This record gives sequence, C-alpha cells and structure tokens, in this order.
Amino acid sequence: MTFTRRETLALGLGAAALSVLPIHARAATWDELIAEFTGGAAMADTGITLTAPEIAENGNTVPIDVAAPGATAIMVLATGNPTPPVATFNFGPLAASQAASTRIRLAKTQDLIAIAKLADGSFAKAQATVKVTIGGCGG
Amino acid sequence: MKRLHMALLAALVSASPVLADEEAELVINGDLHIVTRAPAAPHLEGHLDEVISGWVFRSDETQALQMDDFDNPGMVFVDRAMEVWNTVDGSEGKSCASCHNDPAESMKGIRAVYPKWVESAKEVRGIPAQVNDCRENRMGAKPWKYEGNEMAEMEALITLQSRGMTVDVAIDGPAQSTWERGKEIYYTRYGQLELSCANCHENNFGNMIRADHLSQGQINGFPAYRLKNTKLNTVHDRFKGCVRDTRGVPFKPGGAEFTALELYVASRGNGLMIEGPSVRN
Amino acid sequence: MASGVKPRVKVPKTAAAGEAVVIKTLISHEMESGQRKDKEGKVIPRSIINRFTCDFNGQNVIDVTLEPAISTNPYFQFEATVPETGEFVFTWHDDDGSVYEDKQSITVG
Amino acid sequence: MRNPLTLAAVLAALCGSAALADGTVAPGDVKYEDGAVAVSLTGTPGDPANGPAVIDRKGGNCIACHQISAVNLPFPGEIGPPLDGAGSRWTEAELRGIVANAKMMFPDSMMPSFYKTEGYIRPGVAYTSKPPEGPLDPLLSAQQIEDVVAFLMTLKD
Repeated sequence: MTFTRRETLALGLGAAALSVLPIHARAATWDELIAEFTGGAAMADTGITLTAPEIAENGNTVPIDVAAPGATAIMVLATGNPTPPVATFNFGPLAASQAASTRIRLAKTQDLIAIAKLADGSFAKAQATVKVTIGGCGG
Repeated sequence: MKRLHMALLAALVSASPVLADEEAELVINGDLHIVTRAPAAPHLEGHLDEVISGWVFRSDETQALQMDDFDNPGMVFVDRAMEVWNTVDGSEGKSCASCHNDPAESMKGIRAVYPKWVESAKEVRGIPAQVNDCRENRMGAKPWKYEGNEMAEMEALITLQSRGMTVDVAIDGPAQSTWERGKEIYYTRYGQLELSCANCHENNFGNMIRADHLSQGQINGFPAYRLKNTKLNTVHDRFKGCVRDTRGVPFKPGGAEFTALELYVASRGNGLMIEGPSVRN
Repeated sequence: MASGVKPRVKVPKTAAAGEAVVIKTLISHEMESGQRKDKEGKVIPRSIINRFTCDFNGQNVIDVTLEPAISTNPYFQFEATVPETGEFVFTWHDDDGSVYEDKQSITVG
Repeated sequence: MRNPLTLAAVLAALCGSAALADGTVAPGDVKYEDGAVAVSLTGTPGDPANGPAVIDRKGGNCIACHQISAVNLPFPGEIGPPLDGAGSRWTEAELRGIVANAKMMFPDSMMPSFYKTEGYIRPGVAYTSKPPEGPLDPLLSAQQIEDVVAFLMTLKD
C-alpha cells in the first residue's frame, strides 16, 4: 500500500509524543561527533570494515557496507559533507550479523569514517576515500 | 567479490575515472538474461557496427543496481503505478484494469514496438500519448503531464511487461517520414554549443566527457531511474536535458519532434532488449 | 512530502529455526536534506526519514538513525536471526511525525 | 539575470558589428586565415594566470573534453586531444583561432565555438532552455580567450 498523509498521521500519533529534536541541533564537526560517540576513547583500527567504491559514479547514490562483528552500534560520518553525520546503526538481539548496507550522498571527493562501539565497550574505526565524479556537461 | 574485482581493476587502469566492466553480462534476478550487445540494424550501416546498451557503460555499482529487482529503486515506482492501474479515475468510472485487465497479459510486447504508427490517429505515437488517449477518451480523466511522475511510472509498468523482449520498431511504411524527421534531428547540431546527438553518442561513445562515460544513447532501458535525479525519467525527459545541455531550447516533451527522435533512436536499438525500468547515472 | 510514500520489503517466506535471513528494505521518499535551495534562492526545509527500525516478535533486529546524507528512497540491507515463526515489523519515522509501517510473516518449519 | 542581458543587448545595439569602443574585436569581425587569428582580440596581452579559471567548468569547461596536466583538475575528459605541449605544436595565432572558432580549421570538429554569437540552431540562454531575448553573448569574452591562449602558449613539450 501507499501511505497518504491521513493514514500515517494515525500511526504517527504515538511517535509524535516521543518525537525529539534532531540530535545534533547545531552543526558539529566530524571530530566532535567522534568524541561524542566514543567519549574520547582510543579506537582500534581492526574489528570493523567499511566498504565503499573507490570512485562513485554519482555522489547522490553511493552504496556502502559496514560490518563489525560483535558491535552494538556503528556510526558513519562523511567528513567532507556540509553536515558530516550519515547514519548510526544500532544492532538488536536478533541481528544475525552486525553489518548493514545502505546508499548515501557525498557532496564531493572525501573520506568516510565508520566507528563501531563493540560489546566490551571499546571502539574501532575504519576509513575509506571515495572520489566523487564531476559531470561533463556544464549545466 | 564484485567489489574486490573492481578494486583490482582500479589499480590496473587508473587512467579511467569510472570503471565500467564492459565484459559484464546483465542477468536480472539471477535468471533473466539480457542481450546488451547486438549487431547494428542494416539502416545503421556506415554509422555503427554494434549496438550496445547503456548498462554496459555504467560503473560496477550502478550496473549491480539493475541486476536485482529489489536493489533497483525504479521498481518501487512500478509498484505505485500498479496501484494506479487498478484505481478508477475519471467520469466513466473506469480504471486501466477495467479494459486491460492484467498488464502482464495485455501490455506484453507493447514497449518493444513503440513508438509506432497508430492508424486510428494517423500519426506515430509513443506510449505516453496512448496512455493519455485512454485517459481522456475512454476514462474521461484528465491527461497526465508528459514529464510528470505518474506518466513515467505508468510507462515503466507497461515497459516492464516487455522486459527481455527484443526491440523491433518499424521504420518503414507509414512511419517512414517520421523516422526520417527523427534522423534529421539526431544529426542536427543544436544550441550554442552546437552539439548533435551523434557528436556524443555515435562518434564518442566509450570516451569520457569529464567523468561521464558516454554511451550510445540507447533508449531500450527507459524509463530509467537516474541516480542524478533519483526518479524515473521518460525518454523525452532525457532528450530535453540533453538539448538543454547544448545551451539550446528543447522541443516540447510529448510533441512531434521528440516523438520522431524517439522513433529514430529506438530504431538504433533494434536488436537490443527492453530493459526498463533500468538504472542509469 | 508524506503523501505517496511507499515501502518495499524483501523477506524470505520460510526459514529454518535460528537461521540468518537477509532482509532488504526500500521506501520512496525525497529525503529533502535541508541543504538545497529553490529557484528563488530560499532553503528548502529539511524533510527526511530520521529513523528506521526492524523488530521480530517484539525483539529488535536493527534500529537506524538516518541523517540527511542518506540517499533519496532510503535502502537498507541487513541480516536477522529467525528463532521461530513470527512477524517482522518495519517502521520508518518521518520528520513530520508520520510513521510508515510494514509487516512480513515468516514461517519456521 | 535580466540586467546583464539587457546591458549586453544595448551594448551590441550601440556598437553594431563593428569593433567595440574599447578596441575589442567583435565576434563577427574576427579575421580567420586558414583558421588562425593573427590579431589579438583585445589588444591587451593575455594573462596566463587566468587560464586555469577559464579552463574549469565555470569558464569554458575545456577540461570536460581535454586533459591538461598543468591544471590540477580531476577527471579530465578525452573527447579532444590532450593539451599538454599545445604551445609547442601551435602558434599563438592558430590557438586563438581554434579557441575562437575551431570549425574554421576543422569543419567537423565537435568543439564549441567560443567567440561566436550567430548561426546557431535553437540557441538558448546558457542552460535555462529559454530562447534569448536579444543577441547572445559569446561563450567566452575576448579577454578570456586572450588569457587562455596565453596560458596554452606556456604548455611546452
């Protein structure tokens, strides 16, 4: 089915009561966001993988995969976007793997960062550079 | 594995910005084999030897999006069109389904032969013109805009019923003069940049224009979900964008000129297969 | 942009007890980033899906916070453990307060 | 957007097709000899430092089709020949002619004519899809052409 405004309002009532302001009310820098996520803890460079194309054909739709066995959460940041946050994946008890794929927007060529919060409270970080292409037509 | 393969290739061929695996084979949902390269039709003699689907020119990631109907974002809009298909609209109390039942039966093969000469209308028409004819004259409903989402989505639903069928538009008989007009438009250099379709898509396919990998401009994949604007685009939408990019004034979508050009460009793809809704950059 | 929103979910119909199944979801949504400007140069207000969840028989599989950097028509793929016959519930939370929901049953046999 | 256009229209009307008041050669008055243009379009020497800006997307977008190693722009195109060493292969007059109107030397060239304002089919105002209300501006100004030619002359083998 396709949702219309009227149908979804009813569904949304419960959530509306809980709805909160955006978490990052002000534009935080990517390193501030990391500090907030990790509490300043050191990050291992193993235990997490971030897969992204080396060259993205179109910055509007860049497929990425993250995986960190045993993680409770993975945060993804795009360091070169006007607002760096991309997504945070929280894994529940029925997650069969601590891994997910999605499609993201990248404003320009930049580094992506993924940070996993592992079950023992430690953190791990992975990084990937994605070159975003530039179209030929001037328009 | 696909990713790994890409990384290896990238290391080897660093000169090429976006890597299309030109040997890749398009198999949709693991079982629908699509012909993406075919010998050119006789009318292309002296112009092209082989016709190649636009899918071949896209990056590995973009190619992958079209290989699974769940990964293809265009399919959610086909779902939406299926609801519209079954929804009564207009003064006659009819839906598309009232007359055409299941599109899987009634629309099978349509896209492979369009645009075509419609005897009752005494003109060559694309699918959108036929959809609007139905809406206005049979359903008593308002026609859709040629560039609106409803039209692109309905055309995608109709197109899907011909997916995997070989493009075979007629260029002779009553369609011939329209086809000739389309050919003339194809080779005309429009706009302040003085670019014809042929400049990019006949003479330079395979080359990079900045980071864009130029294709042959085949339209067997339309309507196409474009990463650029993240929606389904009709052929005329695409023509309009290209003419604009020549710093030119496009013809009217749905009008006689773009319909003629659509017939001509479709005929350049005779021998390829219908892929729509495809995924393109 | 809360009208015409349409979710798609791909879940196997059956699984073995304790099996890991691959789930794919996509929902049609503009994901207006709040960064773009209209023709008059005014910023188009942000309007995105900000949260996606998947639960099975009341237990959580994944709970995702989405930011404007998620592409139009948000797509997710992940794996869930299916301990018994039951129902997956998927929710997408819109900035405007709307919640879109889809449910898919799976049989363990 | 309306004002500069109107201004250009007024200027063009005042000046007709003759040389502009400041000594600039109007697009219709450029003299091509075997595709080359011997005389500076402005009488003012080109500034090679402005070359890279003219080559970029917001300028003449040369980089869409040509590789130019000296400008550090990613993803150069490959439609036209690389311009490395252009200053050794061509004279200044030839480069001026090619940039101003490459079709004078190469009739079938895909390259746009950067110093031309007439003879187009369905021209629009930039990328607006709208027909012009008055005369078109050339794709590059006379000084931009002098600047990019001066830059190209610095690209030696």
